[in-house]
Order: sequence, then structure tokens, then C-alpha cells
Amino acid sequence: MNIFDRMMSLDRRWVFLSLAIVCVVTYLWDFSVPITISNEVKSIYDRFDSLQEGDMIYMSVDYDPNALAELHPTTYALAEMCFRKKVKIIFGTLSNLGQGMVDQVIRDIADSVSHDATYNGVFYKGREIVNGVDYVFLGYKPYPAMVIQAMGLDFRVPFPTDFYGTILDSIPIMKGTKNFDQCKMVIDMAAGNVAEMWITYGHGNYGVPLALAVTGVMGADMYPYLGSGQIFGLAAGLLGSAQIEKLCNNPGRAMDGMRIQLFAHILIIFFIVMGNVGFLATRNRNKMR
Amino acid sequence: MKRQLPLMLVFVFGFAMIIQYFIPHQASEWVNAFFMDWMMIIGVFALALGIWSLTKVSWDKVKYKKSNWQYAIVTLAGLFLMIFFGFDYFRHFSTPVGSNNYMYVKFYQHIVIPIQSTMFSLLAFFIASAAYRAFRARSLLATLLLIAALVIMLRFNPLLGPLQPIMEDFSVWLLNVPNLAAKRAIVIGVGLGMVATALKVILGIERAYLGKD
Amino acid sequence: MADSKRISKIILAAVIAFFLISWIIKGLAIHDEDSVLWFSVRDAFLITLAAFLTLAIFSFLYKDNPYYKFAENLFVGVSAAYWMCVGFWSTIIGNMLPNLSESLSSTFGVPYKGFNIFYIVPLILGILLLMRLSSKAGWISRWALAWIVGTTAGLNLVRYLRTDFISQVSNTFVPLLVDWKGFGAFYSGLSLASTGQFVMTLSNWVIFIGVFSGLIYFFFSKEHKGFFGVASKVGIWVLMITFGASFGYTVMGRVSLLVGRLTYLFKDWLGLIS
Amino acid sequence: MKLKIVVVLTMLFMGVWAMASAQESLETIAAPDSIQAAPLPEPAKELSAKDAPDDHGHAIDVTWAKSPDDGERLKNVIGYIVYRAANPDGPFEARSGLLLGTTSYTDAGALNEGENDFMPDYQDYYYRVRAMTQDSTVFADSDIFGPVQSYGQWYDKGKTAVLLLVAGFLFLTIFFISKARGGAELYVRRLAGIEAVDEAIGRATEMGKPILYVLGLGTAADIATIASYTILGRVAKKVAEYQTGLIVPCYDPIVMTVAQETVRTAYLDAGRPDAFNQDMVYFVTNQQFAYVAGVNGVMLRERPATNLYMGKFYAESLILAETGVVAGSIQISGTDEISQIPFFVVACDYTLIGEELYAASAYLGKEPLLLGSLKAQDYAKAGVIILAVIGFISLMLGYHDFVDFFHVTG
Repeated sequence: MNIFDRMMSLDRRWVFLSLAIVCVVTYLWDFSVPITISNEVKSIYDRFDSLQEGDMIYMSVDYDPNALAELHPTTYALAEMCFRKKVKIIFGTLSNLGQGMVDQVIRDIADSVSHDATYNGVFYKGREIVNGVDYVFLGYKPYPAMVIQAMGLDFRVPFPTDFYGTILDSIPIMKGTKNFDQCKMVIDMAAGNVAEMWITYGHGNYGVPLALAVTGVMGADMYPYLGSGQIFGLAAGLLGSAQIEKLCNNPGRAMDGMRIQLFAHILIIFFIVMGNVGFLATRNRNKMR
Repeated sequence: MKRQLPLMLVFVFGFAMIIQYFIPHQASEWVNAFFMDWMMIIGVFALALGIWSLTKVSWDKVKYKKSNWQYAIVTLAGLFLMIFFGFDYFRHFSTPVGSNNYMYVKFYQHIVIPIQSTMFSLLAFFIASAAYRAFRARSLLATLLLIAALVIMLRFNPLLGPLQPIMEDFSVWLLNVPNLAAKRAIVIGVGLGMVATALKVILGIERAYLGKD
Repeated sequence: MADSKRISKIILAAVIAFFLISWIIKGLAIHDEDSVLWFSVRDAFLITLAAFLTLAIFSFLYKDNPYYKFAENLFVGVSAAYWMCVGFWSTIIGNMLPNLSESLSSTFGVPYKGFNIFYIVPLILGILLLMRLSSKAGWISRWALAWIVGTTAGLNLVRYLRTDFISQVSNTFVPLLVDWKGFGAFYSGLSLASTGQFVMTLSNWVIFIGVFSGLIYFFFSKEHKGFFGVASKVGIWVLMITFGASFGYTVMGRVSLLVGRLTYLFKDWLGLIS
Repeated sequence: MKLKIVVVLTMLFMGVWAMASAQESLETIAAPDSIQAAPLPEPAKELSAKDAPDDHGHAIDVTWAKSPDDGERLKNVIGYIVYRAANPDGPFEARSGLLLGTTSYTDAGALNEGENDFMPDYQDYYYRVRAMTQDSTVFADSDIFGPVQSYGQWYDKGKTAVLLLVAGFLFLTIFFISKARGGAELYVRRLAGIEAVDEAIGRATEMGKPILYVLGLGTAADIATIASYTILGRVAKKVAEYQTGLIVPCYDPIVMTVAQETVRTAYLDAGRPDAFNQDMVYFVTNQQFAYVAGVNGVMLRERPATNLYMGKFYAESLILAETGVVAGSIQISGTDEISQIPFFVVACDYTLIGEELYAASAYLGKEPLLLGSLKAQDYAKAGVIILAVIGFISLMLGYHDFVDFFHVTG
């Protein structure tokens, strides 16, 4: 048995072991991999970057814990960026498991924003994030299509009170805020067909500027909407999240995940190539005999 | 009677459901909603049969000391503990959607969820070993499979340098065009196959599942 | 043989010791002055148990072993019981009882909706199904099966036609010449842009030929010879390219599943990273 | 079904909202500076209303023509509100919110008595449309239209394409089956995956090892599962004849009972009822990955000679197939779940792709009756190809009616 035979018929457990090692090492070892920024992600960041103090946006957190690894980093990075820039955020969720997650996100970010930080060369002083002044969290209501349409008319229709039970009219930032018209944009983090509902009802009926962050598996289906201009930006999967983190200069879980993903990919491709080299080499040898 | 009545039931209800589809009237929607509800309720009765089957098979393993019988005890223990906690109604129960028993919830969170997501994540390993073993340029077809997979896998790889955007555009085209065509052909074929199978069942040509005696 | 038994016993002892220590350390780590000791012990146990089960499932990658067998059998038992309870509480108690019996509804604390005779039917069908357990009257259960199979066959026959079949057929009606304004305009505007005329036209041709040859591939009553042979060959090529592409596309999503498990092991259990 | 619920609830919701907030929306629209000088607009014209077609009733379509001041002339009309009353004299109540940029509205109410916003069928209604300006006190009412009634239909015209297809296919199937019954020879080409099934059963017999048949995650409601029962029936019959073992772990309890019945019948047919044991077909659990864990265990401990995967499969397909490779079994799979076919193709020895799964039982049974239905499927596919060709010829000629006919709504 020569080396080519071995290359061809490696025990699968070597594949498993090398994959496990690569994943654990790249997970624990903190270094950054080059991430190419695609235009559709850049345009999301540019929109956020152009926001001014006092502007307001709507963030819809429409995924459940299964898509957490892929979409949470985007939520964290963009929400933190807004709070640092003193942009106000209206949070909402159309996933019934999303409420606890949003609540956690807000608390985590409030904690992080209370410290000083420098992002992309701009220094931000730590400050207190105040519920009702810096953000409002509307909570969850079932039947997403209906909720989106109702919010397009008035946030108070589907959500008379916010998640914490406060009447919307008594919340400072909701004074004079009626519907999407007062929001500079809507960003939807979605795992599932809610993304299409935002396009159809949110953008279609009310013309809100819409950006999507979706799971990797959904990404390919969303490109047509980008081409037709129904969404102005798209971040798909872990890669999209990693690009957002990079643009925001705020590395987190997605960049970690990208290391794993990139090296796992390279490893798998390496094994495929190795198998083929072995295969072709032994085939030629067999022919010569 | 034993054999004719079931076949008649299949025929009558099969056609009734087909006709129901074309009737938008409220009465027809009402029938549909009822059938859905019934199906769910019958499903729970069947689940009782399932639990019975699982218990019996596991119990027989223990009784006759078949190989790995010790593990059948684990199955039975898990099953009955969870049922015990789940039906612990009279002490802790509050809502009709499920038990609020503390151990029931914790068992779900710390046994079912971690094992489930770990089983799911095994896919990362299996997809690697399957790719290594199967993606060989053995034949024209295998080579096509291999090349398409490599193109898609390489599309985001920064090591490609200036080739990367071209690869990405090509991948998107591959996913949106030939991929779409092939899927469409499969879906159309599957649609016809389904209709044919359903018709054969409704017409009583295919009756293997109904037993004989 | 005796040797291998001894080795597996040593391994078992080591595994038990390792997880016991892990339990104690975890308990100490999460316990603070405000919390009840028993709660810390219990929570630490649950976290350690989940970590053990996670590793037990991973050990399957090496080979089948007692730890995997344990986790597998526990998982089967607990999950079967879980769904049984969910089905009972949500469907039998939640859907059926409120339409049948007032006294039972109030016993289980669900609002009574009034007696509805139509809910007797699933009850009867369900009981017919349970007759399987009797060896003599088992054949009666076929009536219930016949109802289920007949209804689902009829139900799905048309619905699948509408949602998938017809929409796919109608989407295949694409123009084979996109924005055709003559050859002159075609050449002067030639570009590789994805929304350009050339790519759009090419794409539509690929879709048409792909669907056409794919369908020919599925012909059962024609031998794959001559024209049919060529077309079906093109069909299987397109299918293979598609399968390769789908496979490659999924690799990325599957690897990210592992990230979640690594986070559990290294963060929630071992506390190595924050 | 879900979609229907969502649509109905949406309508309901919007209706309730409209009533609740019509008043409010009038107030909150900011009045322009020149309140005194606001001139009255012309009302909307040509109001008409009729029962909404092809529906379950409880809905009325209202249409009107723009007010001359909408976008032209005074340009002060910004939208319309639809009002409804049970009498021509009123009282009229708002049924819609402020409708922007449209001249039609479907007034839908709840279906059942006692529900909020119940809208009874066969009751006279009168409609009026109010043209609104920026100033909520300046508006113009149209003429009243009525009476009009809502009612449910017994046939949905939008589904004619489906009806024609079903009828045509039914005819084709019956035609070819009766032809086959008459003794006509029907040719079918060979399918490698099917021929492998026979070989695999033989191999299992030689090795003295069982055959594992996995019905997948399909529930009783999936036609792929029904197809899988029929294949199981054929396989079980051969297994009984060869006196090989059979293991069928099940995911869905209803599927389990049907599968038990199928296998029992097969053993009876093979003349070996004594060899049948109910526990060959058993329930594991109906949680996806717990089921997979259980089946994996069976594969590695019983070491079946052949694994057959037929039916609906999701993410677990590759876990099963790769474990089967480890166990050294021959693997034949068949599924109509498109996203999983690639994994089976890569990891199994033979794969029945999509429609081939549905053809498999006919192939294995080799009864002329069943082969007749294959012929019908082929003709239907040829029909689809012809339709597609007509489709883009008509598109090229700019004739869109043909294509529109196939856009089924609802």
C-alpha cells in the first residue's frame, strides 16, 4: 500500500478527528481571518453609519434560538452601534421565542455601552441606556403578516403597551412616533418566511426602507429582492454577521464562528482534493500495468 | 365486510376531500377544520399504541435478556419517569398546554435539548466524511457533482483573491438557474407521482396496507 | 477478554470520577452566599449531565460504545414520554374535552365550550384504533386506518397539485428572448451583468432545457435511446450539478451547528471562555 | 390551512381596527394651515358593490371611481373611507381605514355569529364612500349604493386549472389501467435502484442478516409515506418468501399501525403468517433526532445487510446514511424531499429520485394495473412539456391569458 492508496482510503475517523481539532483550536484561539465585505452588507452598514443622533430605527428580531449562532451577532453589533451613536431603536419580535432573547440583548448591550469604547477610530463615552428614552421594546404578537400591516398604520394598534406593560403613549420616544414613517429604516433579522412578509407588507404596502439579515440557508432565495430594490441590504448567515461585526469594528461570536467555518471548509476541500489525487494516481498506475 | 367496508371508506372520504377543495363555501371550510382536529386527536390515541409498542419491545428485551438488555432498562426508566412527571397534574398543574412540573421541564431542557442539538451537530462531521468518500472523479456524473460542490464551497474563500467575486457571481447563478431548473423538473415529477399514488389508493388499486383476512 | 473488561471498567471509573469532580467544581462555581445550597447542587448536576450526554453522543463518532447506548436509550424514552404528555395535555385536554364534557373540563381547568357531537367521532375512531391491542377484534382498527388514509390521500392530492405542481409549471413559462430588439441591439448591449439581456436570455434557456430534459429523464415507459437518450443524459447532468451545488451549499450551515455545541461545552460547562 | 387562518384573521383584525380607529385617524391627520379656505372636493363616482366571488361568504367587494379632485383639479383628495349601513338611511359606520391610492376595498366580517364583527350572509347592506382631504372636517360623501348581499359560493372558479388537471389525470390513469387490464403489453425501462432491491434481499438471505426498512419522518398525512407503505408491502413479501429478517422502526405511531398491517398482509400473501411477529414493526419515538439515535443503534448492533430508506426525510438523512456506511450495509434510498436527495445520492448505493419513489411500488409489484398508472404519469409529463412550449410561444406573441389561467389563487 503506497501513499496514494492511503490518501484514498483514509479511515473516516481521521477525518472526524482533524475536523474536531480544527474546530476546537480555531474556536479557542483568538485570531482574525480575512473577511471580504460584500456590497449588500456594506450598504446596510453605510445606512447605519449615516444615521444622526436622535434618528429612530425599527429592529425586528424574528428568529428563535436555533438561528442564534448565525443572527445574534448582527443584532448585537448593530444595536450597539445605534446606542453608541444615540440613535433610538424600536425593538419588536415576530417569533414567539424571541421575547426573552431581545430582553437579554438589550440588557447585555446596556451593560456594554456603559463602558467607554472606540469603534472605527471614534471614541464613545460610556453612558446609561434608558428604557423609553433610548429604546422601546414592543414585545411579541402572533400572525406576523397582520402585525406588520397594523404597525404600518400605527404601532399602537398591535401593541397598545410595550413588552413591560407600559402604555405606549406614556413612553417618551413614542410621543410623535406613529408608524414606520418616523423610522429611518427597518432591519429584520429573520429565520423563516417572516422575511418575505416584511418585503410584501412592510416594503410593499408602506415603502419602508428595509434590510434583511437571514440565515445562510435562506440567503440564496433573498438575492432577487436585492436586485429588484425591495431591500437595500442583505446579510446572510454567519458570514453576513461576521462582515457586520467587521464593519462595525466590534468583533464577536460571528468572527469566531467564521474562523471555524473557514478552516473547516478548507479542511473538507483538502480532504476532497487528497482523495482525488490518490484516486487519479492509483488509476493511472492500474492502467500502466 | 371486513375488507369491503374499509375500501369504501377510503373511496368515499378520499373523493369527499378532493371535492371539498373546490368548494369555497363556509360549510366546506368547516368540514376541513373538523377533519384536521380529528386527525390530531386520533394521533394521540395512536401515540398511546406507540408507547405500548416501545414498552413491549423494551420489556421483552429485559425479560428474555436479549443483547444490550441493560439499556432497555434505561429506556423504560426514562419513559416512565418522564410520564410520571408529565402527568403530575394534581400537585403542580396549571395550564392545558403541558405540565409545569419542575423536573419535567428540566428533563426536557437538560436531556432532550442537548442530545438533540448534539445529534444534529454530528452532521458537521458526517458531511465531511461523506464529501471525502464520495466526491471522487470516478465518472462524468461524479465529476459534475464534485465540481459543482467545490465551486459553491469555495465561493466565499478569501484565499482565492481576485477570483473570489467571479466565483461568487457564478455560484449565485448556479444556485438560481440550473438548480432551479432541476428542482422544478423533480417537483413536477413528484407532483404527478403523488397524484398517481393517491388516486391508486382512493380507487382501491393499491390496498396492501389494509390487511387481508 | 478479561483484559478488555478490566480496561472498560477502569474507563468507566475514570469517567464517573471526572464528571463527579466536574459536578463539584461547577457547584462551587455557581454557588454564592445568597443561593440555597440544594439549588446550586441540583443546577450543577443538570449542567454536568447535559455536558456528559453531549460528549456521550460525540463519542459515537469513534465507535458504538456503552456511553452512546446509554444516552441514546435515555433520549428515546424521555422524548417519547415528552411527546405523549404534550399530545395528551394539548390535544386531548385542550381540544377534545372542552367539546365533550363539562365536568371533566372543570376538573382539568379548561373552559367548557359546550357539547359538540362531532367530537364523538374522533373518540370512536381513536378507540377503534386501540382495538389493535386485542387479538380478536384487531381488524376493526382498519376502519380507522381506512378513514385516515382515505382522507389524507384526498386532502393532499389536490393541495400538492396547487401549491407546487401548478405554480412550478406556470413559472416555467418564461420568454426565451428577453427584451428582444433585434441582433444589433443584442450585440451592442452585450454584457455579463447578471441582469443584462445576454445572461437573462441564457438563464431562461438553461431553465427551459433543464426542466425539459429533467422531465424526459423521469419517463418510465420510454427506453433511453436516440433522442430520449440524449435528453435524459442532459437531464441527469443537470440533476447532478444541482445535487453537488446543494451539498456544497449546506456544508456551511452544518458547520455552524457545531459552534453552538462548542459554546455549550467551553462556556456554559467548563467556563473557559466568557 | 394556516394561510387561510392568517388571511381570515388579518381581515378580521383590519376590520376591527378600521372601526376602532377610523375616528382617530381623522383626528390625527395634521390639518393644513389654511383651514378656513379649504374647498369641498367632489365625491367619488360610480360606486358599486357586489358579493366577493369564489369565497366562503361574509365579504363584499366595493369599487368606485376616483373623485375628480384626486390627483387632478383641486388635488386635495388624499384617500377614501368605506362606510356601510344596514338601512339606506343609516347609521353608516366606517368599515375601512383611510385607503390610499386604491379604488376598491373588500369589506369582510367574521364568519360566525357571536364573534366580534360578525357579518351575516343574505342580509342587505348599503355602502357609501367618503373622499377625504388633509383636513378631517372637509370631505365629500358619494351616492349610496345598495342593497347588496354577501353569500358563499359552491365552486371556486379560480381553481378550474386544478380541476381540469385532476380530471385529465384521472381519465388518463383509468384509461391506461383498463388498457393494461385488457392485456396490452406496457413497456417500462429498467430502474437500477429497483433492481437493486431484489438483489439486496437475496444478499441478506445469503448473509443470514436482516433488512432494515426506514419509513422516514413522514406522518400519516404525507403521500410519500403512503408510497412507502406500498413499497414496504412488496419488500416484506419477498422477505417472507426468502425467510429473511425484517426490522421496521417507526417515527409516527399512525404510520406504525399501518406498517404493521402492511407487513402482516405481506406475510399472509407469501403464505407464511406464522413467521410474522408484530414486534418487527415497532415505535421508537416521534422526536426527530431521538429517532435517528435509535435507528443508528439498530444499524450498528443488528448489522443489517441492507438498509432501505423510503419516504420523507429531513436533516437526518445524512446521519442515517453515513452510519449505514459504517455498518457496511448496502443502502437504497428514495425520497421526494428535494433538499435531502443530494445527501442520499452521495452516501447511498442507489437512490430513487423524486418521482421514482412513487413508481417503485408499481415496478416491484409488476402488476399490469400498476404499470398502467406509470404510463399515465408519462403522458402527463409530456403534457407539461407541451404546455410549457405553448406557454412561451404565447408569451412571445404577447398573449398573456394562457399563462394567467395557470395562476391559481386561494
